[in-house]
Amino acid sequence: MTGIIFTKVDNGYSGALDYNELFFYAKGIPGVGPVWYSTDVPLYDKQAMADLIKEQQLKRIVVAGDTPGMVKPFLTGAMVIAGNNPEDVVLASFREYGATDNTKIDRAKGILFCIALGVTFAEAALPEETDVQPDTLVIGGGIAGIQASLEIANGNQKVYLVERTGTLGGHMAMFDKTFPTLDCAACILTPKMVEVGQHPNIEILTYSEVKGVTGEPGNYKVKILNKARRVDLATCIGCGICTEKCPAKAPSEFDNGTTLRKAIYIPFPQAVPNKYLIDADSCTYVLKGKCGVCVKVCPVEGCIDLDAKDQEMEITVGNIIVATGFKPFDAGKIERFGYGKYPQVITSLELERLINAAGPTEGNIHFRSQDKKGNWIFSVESGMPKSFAIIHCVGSRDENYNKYCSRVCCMYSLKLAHLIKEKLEDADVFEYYIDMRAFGKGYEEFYERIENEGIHIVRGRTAKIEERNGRLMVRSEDILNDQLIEQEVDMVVLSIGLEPREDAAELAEMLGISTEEEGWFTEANYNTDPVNTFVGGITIAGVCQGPKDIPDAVAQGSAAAARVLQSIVKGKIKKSIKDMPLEKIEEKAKQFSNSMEGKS
Amino acid sequence: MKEMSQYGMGTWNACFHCGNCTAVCSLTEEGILFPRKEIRALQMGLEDKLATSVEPWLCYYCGDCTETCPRDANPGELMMSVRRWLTAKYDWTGLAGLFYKSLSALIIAFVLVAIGIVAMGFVKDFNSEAVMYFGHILEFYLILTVFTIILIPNILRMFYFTVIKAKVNAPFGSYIAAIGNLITHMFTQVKTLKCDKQTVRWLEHFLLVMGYLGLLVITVFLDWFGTENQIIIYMGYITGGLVFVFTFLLMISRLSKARELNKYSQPTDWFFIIWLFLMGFTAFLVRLFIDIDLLNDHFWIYMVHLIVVSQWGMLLVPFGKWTHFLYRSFAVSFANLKKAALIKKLATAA
Amino acid sequence: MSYEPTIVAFLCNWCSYTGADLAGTSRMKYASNVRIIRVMCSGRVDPTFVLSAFKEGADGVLICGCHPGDCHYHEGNYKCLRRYHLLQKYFQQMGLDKDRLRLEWISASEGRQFAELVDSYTETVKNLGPCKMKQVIETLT
Amino acid sequence: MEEEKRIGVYVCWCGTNIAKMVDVVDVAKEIGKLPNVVIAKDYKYMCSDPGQELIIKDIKEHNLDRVVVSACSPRIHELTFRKALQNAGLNPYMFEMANIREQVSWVHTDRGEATRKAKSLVAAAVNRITWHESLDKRTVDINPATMIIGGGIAGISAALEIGNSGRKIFLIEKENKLGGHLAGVDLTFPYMYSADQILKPLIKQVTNNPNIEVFLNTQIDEVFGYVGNFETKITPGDGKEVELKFGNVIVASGLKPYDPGGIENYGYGKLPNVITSLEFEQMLKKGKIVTKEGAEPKNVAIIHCVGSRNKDYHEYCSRICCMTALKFSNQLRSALPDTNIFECYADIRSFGKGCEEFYAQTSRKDIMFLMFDQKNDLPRIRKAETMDECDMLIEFNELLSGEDIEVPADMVVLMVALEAQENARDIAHAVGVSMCGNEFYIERHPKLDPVATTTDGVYVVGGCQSPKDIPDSISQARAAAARILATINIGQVEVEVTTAVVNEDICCGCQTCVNVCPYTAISFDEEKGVSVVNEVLCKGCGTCGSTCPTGAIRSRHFTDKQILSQIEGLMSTSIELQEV
Repeated sequence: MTGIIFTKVDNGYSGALDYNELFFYAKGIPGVGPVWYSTDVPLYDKQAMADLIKEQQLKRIVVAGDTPGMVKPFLTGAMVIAGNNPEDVVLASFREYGATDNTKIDRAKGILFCIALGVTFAEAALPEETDVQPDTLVIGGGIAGIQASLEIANGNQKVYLVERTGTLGGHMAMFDKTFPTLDCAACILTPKMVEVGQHPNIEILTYSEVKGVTGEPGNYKVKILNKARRVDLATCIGCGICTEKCPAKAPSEFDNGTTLRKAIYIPFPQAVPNKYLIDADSCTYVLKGKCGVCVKVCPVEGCIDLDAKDQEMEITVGNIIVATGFKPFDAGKIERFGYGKYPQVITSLELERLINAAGPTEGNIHFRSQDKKGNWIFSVESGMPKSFAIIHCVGSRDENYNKYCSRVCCMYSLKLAHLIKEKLEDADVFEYYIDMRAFGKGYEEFYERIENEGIHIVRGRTAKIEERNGRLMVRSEDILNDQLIEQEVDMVVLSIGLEPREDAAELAEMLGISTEEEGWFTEANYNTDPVNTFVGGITIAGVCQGPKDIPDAVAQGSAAAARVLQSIVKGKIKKSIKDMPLEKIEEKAKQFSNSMEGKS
Repeated sequence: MKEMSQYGMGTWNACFHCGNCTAVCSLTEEGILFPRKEIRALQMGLEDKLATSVEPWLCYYCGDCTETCPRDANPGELMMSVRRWLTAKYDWTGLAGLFYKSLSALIIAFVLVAIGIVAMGFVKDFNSEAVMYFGHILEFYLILTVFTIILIPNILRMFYFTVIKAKVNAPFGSYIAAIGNLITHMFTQVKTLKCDKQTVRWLEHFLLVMGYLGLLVITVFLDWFGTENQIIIYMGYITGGLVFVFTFLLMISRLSKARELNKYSQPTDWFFIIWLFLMGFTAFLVRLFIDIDLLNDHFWIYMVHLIVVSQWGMLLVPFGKWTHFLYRSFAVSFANLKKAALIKKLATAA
Repeated sequence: MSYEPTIVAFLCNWCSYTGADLAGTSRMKYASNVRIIRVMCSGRVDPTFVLSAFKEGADGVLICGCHPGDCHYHEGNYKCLRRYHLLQKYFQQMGLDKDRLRLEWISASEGRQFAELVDSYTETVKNLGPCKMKQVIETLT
Repeated sequence: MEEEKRIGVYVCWCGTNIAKMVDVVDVAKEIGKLPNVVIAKDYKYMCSDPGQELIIKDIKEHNLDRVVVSACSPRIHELTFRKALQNAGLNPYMFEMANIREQVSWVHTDRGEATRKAKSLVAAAVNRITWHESLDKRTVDINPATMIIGGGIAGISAALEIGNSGRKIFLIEKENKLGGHLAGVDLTFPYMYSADQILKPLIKQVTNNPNIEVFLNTQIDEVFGYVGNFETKITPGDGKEVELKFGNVIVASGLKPYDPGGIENYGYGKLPNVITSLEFEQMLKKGKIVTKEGAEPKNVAIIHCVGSRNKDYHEYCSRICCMTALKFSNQLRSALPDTNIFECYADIRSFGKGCEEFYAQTSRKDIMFLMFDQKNDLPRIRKAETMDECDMLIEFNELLSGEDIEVPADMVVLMVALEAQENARDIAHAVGVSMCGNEFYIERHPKLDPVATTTDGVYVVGGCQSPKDIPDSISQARAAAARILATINIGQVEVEVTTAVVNEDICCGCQTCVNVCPYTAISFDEEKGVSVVNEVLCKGCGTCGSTCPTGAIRSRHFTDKQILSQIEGLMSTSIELQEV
């Protein structure tokens, strides 16, 4: 006989599933004997539990709950004492298959049913196959999206690559060097961007957004908004005269606001497509109705159309890969660090741009200063700092902000420390960390190397930054040396964490995929299906699924492409697990279970 | 470790030792690091290290550490719990520990004192003059006894733990300086000012302490209830008023739980505030009744006052939170000794 | 100005050239006397390449290949080792110092080792002084 | 017969990367004076779109027939520029790169010296390219079958990904069952899912899939052929030899646990209750956590970084042990609620999705976290005295408190490092992938091509390229599958053309080349009395070329003439410049 134990309270993971309903459902599953809540059984007394198992003549125990594995070791122990096989304690983890809230109670029931019958949910909930449209949509033109697009395009299949901003490249294009090999980000990324740009199978839709998705797996109709670029991609020759003459300025997005750009601009010199665009929010003509200098100076007639309107298009695709990436944590949220208050407190992303040869200071680190109009920017005119503090875990690993670890900050902080030393040999660099997470290939060795470069690496989270003697005072405890540190430095670098994009929830809703509590997209199975979702034909790749470094994001980009290519090679695609009715799952589980019994 | 949870809330297990609390605290300085080290000692069960540390007394519970703790480990409350534990540790009678751990023991003690006072009143036929005279004497001797038998030995024990047992080797001169700042701190608690955004709190606190001490002097030594001296009478009203008004404000803030530090309160903390309030309030009423000639008809009010004062003097002062103020003032001095010792050590090392 | 020798280095594409690239990406500084020629495998280094380098005026020749057992083409580096020994004997006969030719194994991850090798070998060749081979040939012809 | 050669030279600034240390303008000016050089320019970013367009425009305008780009390492951008040449209608092999970034601007500190060296390198490239010849890419048909080495979770995932598209898979496993290390795991972190319930259905899918052929107890000795057309002979457990033909190879051979016997401090092998993480995992699986004496341990210590992050053992971090250790603590707390648990760690690396939360949760379960110095001061385990009321004592300096402590333990779990498989070197040789010092396989590019290798058609995924957890291994496995599916979908692949070729007129028939070829690509034509190169098997190492006594063998694109003139260019300029 099989017994079911529900573990309702699950160590902080809250599940809003209606356990009472599941409890009564469980009683009706064939072959199931007693059903308990974990509070009804002696969960802290193994002998008593074993006696109960014997008394009820249980041969199998299903532990059900959000993450029931937490109590499994106790029950395996009890089973052994009762003289049973420890492998007969099985888990019905609702979270494992995404049944995290009550709207998915049918899926939770399906999971229970399958496990109780000795079938895994993944086997029984195998959706039917249907025809697939050969084209693919990739949302997001960062490194993960680029990689996915190239994989598919190199397999001779058409890809639409939609990118919100005016250029491909995403965050990686902003970085100076990449850890741990220190090869420059642009050197390795731009060839890929160019390859995408030139690929006959890839249609790039920059400055565009996905506005609506209808249809079903294998055949999605996607509505795409092409925001008015106001510069004609086909005829723009990229001469740059317009930018030179344009009178309006705004903070440069690509440079993270470290400098200003014109209203008509090219995001960065190696942008793909390498064509100009007009930012409607800062263009004098758009705002005030007069100016038009760019049109006058443009050597190509009709290239610039200041009155261009947004346009919509619709495409039909079989698969969609979501690779929308992340947004950096807003350092201003942590008041104690004084970002926004003290000009010399900067974010890691700002420093990346400063160090970058193509950045606002030509690769040198200068103080932030005010220009004539009062904008706080970085320019070569101000002085250079001589001492730096780099603060890890800003906004990450913190119950008050984001609980999760952002995975890349330790390594990029070490990298930044090295780059500062490279630029300013005599600079003092202090790193304040909690745990040094140098886990990847060659990372630990890199950490070792940085330690030997004369960088002061302090174990202790910085608590506050204050102004003192015109410099910045960083207060931390140096735990390993039992000291309190009040370090005065010229510049503080905040290693900000990664956050889901603001519009992630909206996109998830549009696509019908789920998100985690913190907003990352949820994969179909944490372990075995890291890029699929519960919706057929929709895969996720890169940081939008959770923080990741470049190699891992690239691997996921390719992995997402694998599932797409698989469906194209085969000509068939699986429908959504999400849409499988409970009866169907029950029916399949019964079939499987019977066939297994038949065999044995 | 497990014992500590009886002295307060215990989420300190969650601490992953980032050092944020130590660094965010405005009172820490080189050589005097807390609360992370206290958390560590506690997690590891290093009882001796904890018992000999003076640092817990230096914390004024401004709540910054708890507010900014990335793990919700609540270091501020931990420090409070350690202080309670230390109070018990210093107390040679063992009653302090008993009262902290067992609410019922505390209530029983309160009831016993109340019964004693009522019994005394019964013996004196509830004659107002006799009872008031007795009360006055009682107050006087109570203070004397509590100080000589309980508080002074306990302070000496504290000195033994934190200075002698901790092997603090301070130069002699620093002992004299320590006595100096002991006095300033005892009355002003001026260190609180160092805590960020704490000026208002310090002022409240300062006025309350002044009120309390003034009331003490005026009732016990200047015989407020018996005197005809107008100045003393008005002073009495002012100090009594200060005490109950500010305790009232304190209570409101605790109830509204506006400030981080007030989020968690132990029962003994409540007793402390309520009794302080009652003391001020009843004293105020007693004198008011005397002045408007109502006391004879409402003699019970004095009985209540006496009960409150006795409970305060016999239980809360020697075994309760009152001692925290005393220990804290001494701790500041002892900490200075430690600092002096550290400087001496560094000097000899150099 | 002190004498600065010129060193020609033959690096195999898979290990040593990658190692030298790593020294570059890691910004490890080394002597600028070395000039690198890329070959697919150290086994491709024909003795005539070495001799011709001296003929053209090199003061030293460095050959780097994968560590024994790591050759991308299984055993090209062993072939190179044999030729190296042969060349050394030949050098003796010609009256050239055998230190003017050096064979070292540098793997793709040994950027630091490569930088150190270049520095130390430059020092060695510096101590040997200029190689007269080019002048000798020129005077002879 | 000397036809006119028209060379274009481009010197890249690479932003300031090159321009800072090398006077690029001067280099271009000087090189422009060399014979055959029609045009010499400098430009900010040659690799960028406009940079490439500049070359294409010049080729057309100036009728260039050869292009030298002096920029970064050819390992990074040779392909980029070859493509640009192709777009301009030029043969991609009429191209040469001079590496003045990795070999000059990044490694030297004197601007004059660096500029001089850059000039000589560019001059050498110009000399060399004069002798370049057009080579034509050839395509070969792809055999749609794939061989996967390793039946762990990565191998299984890759097999299913490709197999489910209907293509043939040969799955080779050296043990007698599929599943790898995951088969020995009880629960997976951080959500405590059952490893069995994850793995068993996947294995079932593999065995039920008619496209996937599994060979157990099988090792790979040697693989012949090239991308699209590999073949090998294997001898599975039953002793019958099987010949396999396939177009691509995925190496997913995984890792093995480190043997902690070598660390004296821990007394593994001497103290019976010191066990490895794998042994402990077995206990958890069997539901019986007992010491060798058969009692439930009252104190369990878990020691992190055993064999990792220490110069004496492995310098690298093994990536999954921290989370596994935290998982153990949770499982122990559930199985033995009253046991004291000590985690002795160096840094907690809980970086994955849900992992930091798991750490936070674990730390609230009455587990004592103690920090030690994994680099210089490893804990020492010794047998306890009777009065200590425990089996062993672990001594070390606890860093967070600064105290020297003794931790009581009845059982010590060593979180052992993960290291390359014993046969890693053999497999590397068989399929032709490179290894780094730790014997992990080297990917083509750590960031941009994390699963391909320098050998076309061979991919490395999962633990065999460095330690990885389950989701990361699976992502990689699928990434390789994507690449293979794409090539299968096209059906053809281009192969390298820089092979050796025999000039039959000069060949004396000595057959020295036949003996030195590692790929048996050269055979002897008895009839003609000359050697013949099988260009499909030849991988272009050039060893034959340098062995041939008559110079009959030419290594295409690395001909004697090309290299000798490169040397000449290198020297002439450098001496000339030195004299100035």
